[in-house]
Amino acid sequence: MALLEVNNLKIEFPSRHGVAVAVEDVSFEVNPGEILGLVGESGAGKSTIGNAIIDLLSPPGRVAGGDVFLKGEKISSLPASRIRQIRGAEIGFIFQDPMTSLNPLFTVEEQLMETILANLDVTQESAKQKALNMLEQVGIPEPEIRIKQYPHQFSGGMRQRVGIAIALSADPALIIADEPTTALDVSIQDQILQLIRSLCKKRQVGCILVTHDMGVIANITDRVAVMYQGNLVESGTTEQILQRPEHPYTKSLISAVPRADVKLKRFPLVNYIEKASVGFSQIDVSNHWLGQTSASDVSSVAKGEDLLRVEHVNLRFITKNALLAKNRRYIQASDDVSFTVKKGETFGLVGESGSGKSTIARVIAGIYPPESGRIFFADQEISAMSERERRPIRRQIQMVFQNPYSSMNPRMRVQDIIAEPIYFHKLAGSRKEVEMIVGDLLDHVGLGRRAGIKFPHEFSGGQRQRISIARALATRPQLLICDEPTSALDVSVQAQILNLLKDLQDELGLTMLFISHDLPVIRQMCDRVSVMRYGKILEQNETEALFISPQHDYTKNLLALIPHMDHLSREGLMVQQG
Amino acid sequence: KTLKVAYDADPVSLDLHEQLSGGTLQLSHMVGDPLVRWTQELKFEGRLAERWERIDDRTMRFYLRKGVKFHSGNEFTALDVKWTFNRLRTSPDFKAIFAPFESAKVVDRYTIDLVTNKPYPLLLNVATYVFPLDSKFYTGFDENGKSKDALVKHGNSYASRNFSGTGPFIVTQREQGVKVEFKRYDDYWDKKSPGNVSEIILTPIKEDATRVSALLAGDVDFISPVPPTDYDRLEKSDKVDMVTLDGTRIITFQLNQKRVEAFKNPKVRLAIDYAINNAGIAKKLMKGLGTPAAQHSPKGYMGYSEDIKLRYDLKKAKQLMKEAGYEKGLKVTMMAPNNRYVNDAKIAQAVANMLAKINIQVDLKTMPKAQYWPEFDKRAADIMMLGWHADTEDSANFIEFLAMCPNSETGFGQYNSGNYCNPEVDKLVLQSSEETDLAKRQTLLQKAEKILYDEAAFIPLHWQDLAWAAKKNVQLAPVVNVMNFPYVGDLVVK
Amino acid sequence: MNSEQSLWGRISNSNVFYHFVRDKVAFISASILLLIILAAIFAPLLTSHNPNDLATLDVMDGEIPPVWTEEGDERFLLGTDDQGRDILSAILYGARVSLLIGICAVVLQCLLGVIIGLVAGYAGGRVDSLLMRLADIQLSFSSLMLAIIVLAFFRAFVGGDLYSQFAMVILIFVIGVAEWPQYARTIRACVLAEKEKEYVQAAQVMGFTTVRIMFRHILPNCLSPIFVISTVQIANAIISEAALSFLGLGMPVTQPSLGSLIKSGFDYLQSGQWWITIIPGLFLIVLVLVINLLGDWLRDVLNPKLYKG
Amino acid sequence: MIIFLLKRLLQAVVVMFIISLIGFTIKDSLGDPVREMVGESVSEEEREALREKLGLNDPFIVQYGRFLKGAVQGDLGQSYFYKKPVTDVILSKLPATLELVFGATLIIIFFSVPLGVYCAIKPRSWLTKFIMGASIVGISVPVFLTGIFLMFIFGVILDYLPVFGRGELISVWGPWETGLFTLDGLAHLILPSITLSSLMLPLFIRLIRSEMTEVLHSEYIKFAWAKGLDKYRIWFRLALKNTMLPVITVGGVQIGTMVAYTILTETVFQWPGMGFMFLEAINRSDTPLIIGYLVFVGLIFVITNTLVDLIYGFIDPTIKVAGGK
Ligand SMILES: Nc1ncnc2c1ncn2[C@@H]1O[C@H](COP(=O)(O)OP(=O)(O)OP(=O)(O)O)[C@@H](O)[C@H]1O
Ligand SMILES: Nc1ncnc2c1ncn2[C@@H]1O[C@H](COP(=O)(O)OP(=O)(O)OP(=O)(O)O)[C@@H](O)[C@H]1O
Ligand SMILES: [Mg+2]
Ligand SMILES: [Mg+2]
Repeated sequence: MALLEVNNLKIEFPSRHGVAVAVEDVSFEVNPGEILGLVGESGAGKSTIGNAIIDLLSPPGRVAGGDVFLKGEKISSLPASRIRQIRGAEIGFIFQDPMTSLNPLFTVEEQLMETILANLDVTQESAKQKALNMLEQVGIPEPEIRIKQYPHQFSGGMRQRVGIAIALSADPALIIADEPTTALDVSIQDQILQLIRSLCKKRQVGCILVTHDMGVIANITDRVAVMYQGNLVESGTTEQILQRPEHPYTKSLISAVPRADVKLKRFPLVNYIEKASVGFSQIDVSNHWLGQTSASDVSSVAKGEDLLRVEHVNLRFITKNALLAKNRRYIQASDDVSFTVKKGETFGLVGESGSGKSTIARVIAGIYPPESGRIFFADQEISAMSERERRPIRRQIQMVFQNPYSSMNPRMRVQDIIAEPIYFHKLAGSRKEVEMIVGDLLDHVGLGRRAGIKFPHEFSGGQRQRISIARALATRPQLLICDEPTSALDVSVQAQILNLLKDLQDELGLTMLFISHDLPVIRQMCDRVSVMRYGKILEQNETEALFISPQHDYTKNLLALIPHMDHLSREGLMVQQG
Repeated sequence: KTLKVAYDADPVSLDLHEQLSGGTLQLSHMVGDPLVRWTQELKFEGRLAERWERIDDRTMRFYLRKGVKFHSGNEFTALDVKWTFNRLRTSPDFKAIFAPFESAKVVDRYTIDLVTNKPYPLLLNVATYVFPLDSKFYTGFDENGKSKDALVKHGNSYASRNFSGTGPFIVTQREQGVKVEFKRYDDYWDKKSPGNVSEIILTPIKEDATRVSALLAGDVDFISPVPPTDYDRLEKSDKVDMVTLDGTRIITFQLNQKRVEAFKNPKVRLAIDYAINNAGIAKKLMKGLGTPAAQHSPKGYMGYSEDIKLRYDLKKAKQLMKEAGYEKGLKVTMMAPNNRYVNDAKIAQAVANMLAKINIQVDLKTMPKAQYWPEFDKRAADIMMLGWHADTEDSANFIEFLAMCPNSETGFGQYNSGNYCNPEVDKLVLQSSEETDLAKRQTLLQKAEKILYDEAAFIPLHWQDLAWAAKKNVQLAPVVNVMNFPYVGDLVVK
Repeated sequence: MNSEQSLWGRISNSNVFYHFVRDKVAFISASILLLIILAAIFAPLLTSHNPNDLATLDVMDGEIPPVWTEEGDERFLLGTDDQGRDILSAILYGARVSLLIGICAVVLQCLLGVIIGLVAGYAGGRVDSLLMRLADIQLSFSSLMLAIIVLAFFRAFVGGDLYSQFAMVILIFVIGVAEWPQYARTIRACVLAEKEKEYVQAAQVMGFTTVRIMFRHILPNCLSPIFVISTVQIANAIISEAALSFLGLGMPVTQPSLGSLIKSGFDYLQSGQWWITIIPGLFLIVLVLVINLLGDWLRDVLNPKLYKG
Repeated sequence: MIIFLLKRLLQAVVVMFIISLIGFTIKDSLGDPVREMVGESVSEEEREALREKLGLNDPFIVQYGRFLKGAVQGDLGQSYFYKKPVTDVILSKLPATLELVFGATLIIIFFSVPLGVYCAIKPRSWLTKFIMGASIVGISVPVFLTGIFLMFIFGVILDYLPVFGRGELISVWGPWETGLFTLDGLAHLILPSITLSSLMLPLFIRLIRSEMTEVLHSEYIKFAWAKGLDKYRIWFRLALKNTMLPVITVGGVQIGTMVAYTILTETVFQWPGMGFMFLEAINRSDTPLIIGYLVFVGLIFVITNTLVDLIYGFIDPTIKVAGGK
């Protein structure tokens, strides 16, 4: 008997503008001990299916048809009390967005413990032990100290791991993991995936793993289901799907996987677009609004010269406050970090989760003031400026946040979110022009103009990430800080977006600071790369040089762990070599 | 028996000489005895003075009761009366009442003479204010080294906290503004008094509705005052009895002739008097708890005359306005307190409405008394409300304060915000205060009242009636009086 | 999405309007509110006499019960108060004053409170301490004391005679100023929590001005407590106005507001003349009820997550 | 934390200083205290003499200087009416008010939390509609009216409960007398507490409901459901904690307000607390008491707000309490 059986599931989101069908006629099953990989286009309805299984669709959403069976019991339309028993204990769920799924007011320990105590019959003491154990297993360093902290004190990847720890802590029979490793570096990703895998094999746990990472699919899943625009277009064993894809979408998807082995000029594009509802168009930057410069731009820096200089930046976070200075405990999130970014280049930052990448990005963006050290932008020391002096420069340094959802005002429509900086910095002449630009940007990130009237919570994880990118581009920045800009995107959309960035860079000399865990992407995108660990920069080099001959042991280790995709078929696929 | 009493306020001090107010007098009659006191018929009744006789036209001799003991155990003698009398004359509040007196002369242990400067007809009236205090008790120094007899208005003096008098009750506990507890004095001299209340708990309850509820809920036995709005309800209730007496406090409006030219014209004043339906106000707003008035003096007072009739005639009022040349009307301001007299603000409003009918537009402002008095002193509005009760229970007092020509030296007309001034009235009143022949005095005062009436010197509304309510078993009627100090000592509770 | 839409087009296309037309409760509440407002505005046309025209009042008509009771009088549909004022007319005329004062005062409170709260919460540090201590001082001087202060100043600088002309403005000012700390503290707390969130940081990175971040980004996320407090405050303001009139600071006593009408009836409540308080009281309750219902509804509509579709 | 408290203390002193200054500037508009001390027939000269004696005719600076000198030693002057030091009077009235506020707060907490939460989790049930409707009635009925009504029903008609005063008290410590430990005292507390809470309770119910509604739609609550937690735990522990943040702030101000001026309730029930005292003081123009009281209330507000800030910082870890960075 299958552990989970989904039959003809149909899910709708009704709204005043009509009913949006998010999932249509989807059926699949998961057997005990099996890992089912769910891949597909961003916004295809993967997360929605997961939510529907545990009956937690967010409000207007409703299951319009189909059934779900768990161990033979029909769990769709169960009474609330019974489904509550199933959640946690039977089905462990890892949400896609780690930032917002942890309660900000409770410590990690409380959130772990309550899950264990609610679902398992154990004592307080052993629950505590188990909680610690779980944190350790997901690779959080110093779990005894960390467990007492609050979510906001964790880095993106660490929060994601806490989410995983919580979902696994109650020994569920089925795990639904919605992109569980997007914010994790390869070594930790590997550790987590092994953990899940061993759970599946040892305890016959079933698992649905939603991911965009073909490497992950290739390495740990048993079977794969491919989704496209709300439909399940293809499913089969991993090997079958990866090597002999049948559906054109699957084929193009696989062809777009970025390569870790050679650097290409542009990302290969997927040209399978079934309904062509949302058209990606390559932009002609010279005529495009994005290509125009406004008067206030810093144009003094010539291509190839230093645009950004980070000198000896230090930043500590207090982890334990105390009256006396000597009793306080800190985390050195940024330890004497120095680097420069030249105009027109892409500078990569890689490193362990929690190593301080986001922190340094935030320091540059002016969210955290550095404790010591200086930052120069176009030879102006921005770290020493007052807020007022700094404001005109801010527009030119934009950031794509690691957590797109929490970085968007939940009460604003997407079109307003994107239009606001344009209005504010007076980058367009008329209201009409602004609306045109916004629509255009939405098109470029593959959402379509109609998305503008929706609110952030109505989007899928990947869609939000694209909104975030569109917003960052709307100010026509000189320097774009991308903190995991494509972690939630499927490879095809990812390719589109990254190509867009590349175009902008080629034509306009856009400079980028690119943070990512995805080493193939780094290899494709960056000119130079720094490797970070424990707040320090370990190594810094030209990308190719670094990939070919890494110096530091940590770097070597990292590169070795890139999932292998040798068995990935590339033949007969439409690959555009730029 | 324990009697729980709820008044609207509690006495401000245990020092009977500190403030001349209803609260103090109510307390005085509980803890002390005057030389003489008023009966319900406004006659005099001897208390600590067994009898009295007039020695000459300036001297009255009082024969004091023997064997009376103060609460402290000290014996009561003429020396105490003299001491008390002298202390009263230093009290800022009482000194004015005692101004006509020259001295108190002790004749012997139980006899004392009170001597006035000039012949003074109201000597006995004033004697009702003499509640002899225990002079020995107040001699010496208190723990703070202050003299025990110090009379301090605002300080924590010995006398304001400790008391020794001859009255039926002893204060056992007192928390300012919260409650006062009394116990009957075992050695009280008046063995004939039928009073059988052994303990009193007096609680001030400011809020009318609460006071009434407390009585109806049985939490207290006896309340005063009774708000007119609840009059009907209490009257009908089978749990409580109401006692009402025609009051002596007159409510008036004064028309300021200095501020408004038109008010100098007696016709305008008359018109206003004609326009106001006092009887209506007394009936509707006061629920009958007011006696419509056309003069200062209530019935029973010397200046009261039957011939002075109420005036109300709208047509005539309009006619008078026309004659005076004001048929187009007037715009005036009016001020009234809203927590001083019974229904004060409502009355003022009703009056304003009535004046509108003769085209006098009134801009009315009401305010709490704390704000009102300074405004009154400034004469801040064209028409001001004033209520008055004669401390001496005598007609002349009304006129001296309210209707004589204002004179800052003599102090006459201190409350005459209308600035009405008629030397003839002044003369009559001054004459009356030295006239010991009561019949002659009556003519003088009645004449003065008549002039005021004819000239509409002020606008009288009504005398505020007094009302008490108590549980059925409390026999209230015999002990209350128009001065509003029930003789609780004589109260019988069944 | 035509940018050249007319104003009406934009309104009728907006979410608020869309939900409004479909929400029965909101629609009915709004209709009642509109009705009340219209009735207040057109009171002279709807009533037989003007209760503010003193010449039409007669004490002898006082305390007549509503027509449906035994002693009722046809002239006075809802009875009369102690002065002989027709309750119905008095309610309509009084509602004018009360609505104006209630709404304006709350708007003022809200404005002051929101600005101060936003600044305090967002700026933090000294500014925060200063503003919050200012709030403490203001709280200590309740509307009662504030009214006395303002009145004293008014008398000193303008003269007491003009008071009745400015009574309305002064009242709005007093009630409006006295209660801003309520809002300020609530907003401040909300801002403290919100400003740590990433969307605010994102707005900072965009280079927006502080003012814009405060009003455009943080404020909309703090709306829900503001709505709750506001609806309560309107009722409060209407009652406060009546309380102040006791101090001689309200509207002229000869022009009763809804609040003072209710208050004047307190004395009569126990003694059987219930209508003087109860009828205007019911009117007030209905008024506050519909304002509250509208407030609740608006709050839900402004929260995109609660859209029912 | 200690630095934070010290700072607040300092601020409190400044606040009190400013309040006293304002109080002094306006005290002449509060009426004439001498008027209240003497009978009505007392002459103008006598009053003037008394005013002189009380130092009321001195220039502002002299009077204020005198006040400050005393204030530094903790002496805020003498109440004209109580004839006792202002501080003593206020302290003796404080217990009554605190008990009343305590009673009302208990009622508010015990009812607003479950009712508010209920309304948030069952937005469509008829009970919710009833509660919300009733709360509006509660908001718009003036306290005074509620008081009279309760008094009428429970005191007069049913005769269950006493309608005024504090009843039997027992002395606990120093000036602290309490009615909390006697049956009679408790009975006296019931009606005033209900009356006092009648305005705040609806406010809290509504506030809790509206905040909770927002919280319930957040991702972390969704995640909490996914974790398989008990529903009561989610509602009453997780969501409620997030809900409480704004509620605590409003609550802090409201409770401060209650301590400061429970005027109406205390007046109706003749409750000998500070609000009643204050109103009487205003009626009597007892200016030293009024100023002393205002200064004291300023202190109360600083204290409650400090507490609120502390609790807030305690609950919300992302907020750093100012001063302890
Ligand atoms: N609350 C909502 N209201 C309206 N539409 C929604 C809502 N939530 C999701 N959708 C829509 O449903 C579709 C499926 O979303 P879902 O989150 O399942 O995508 P996904 O496959 O998980 O994508 P991603 O890989 O980007 O996370 C999307 O088009 C999204 O816009
Ligand atoms: N507000 C904060 N308070 C305390 N500690 C923090 C805070 N923000 C980050 N940290 C800590 O600083 C360290 C670096 O965090 P950062 O977010 O920069 O990591 P990262 O490199 O971006 O990791 P990831 O790839 O997982 O996002 C982590 O140990 C994190 O716990
Ligand atoms: Mg998703
Ligand atoms: Mg990060």
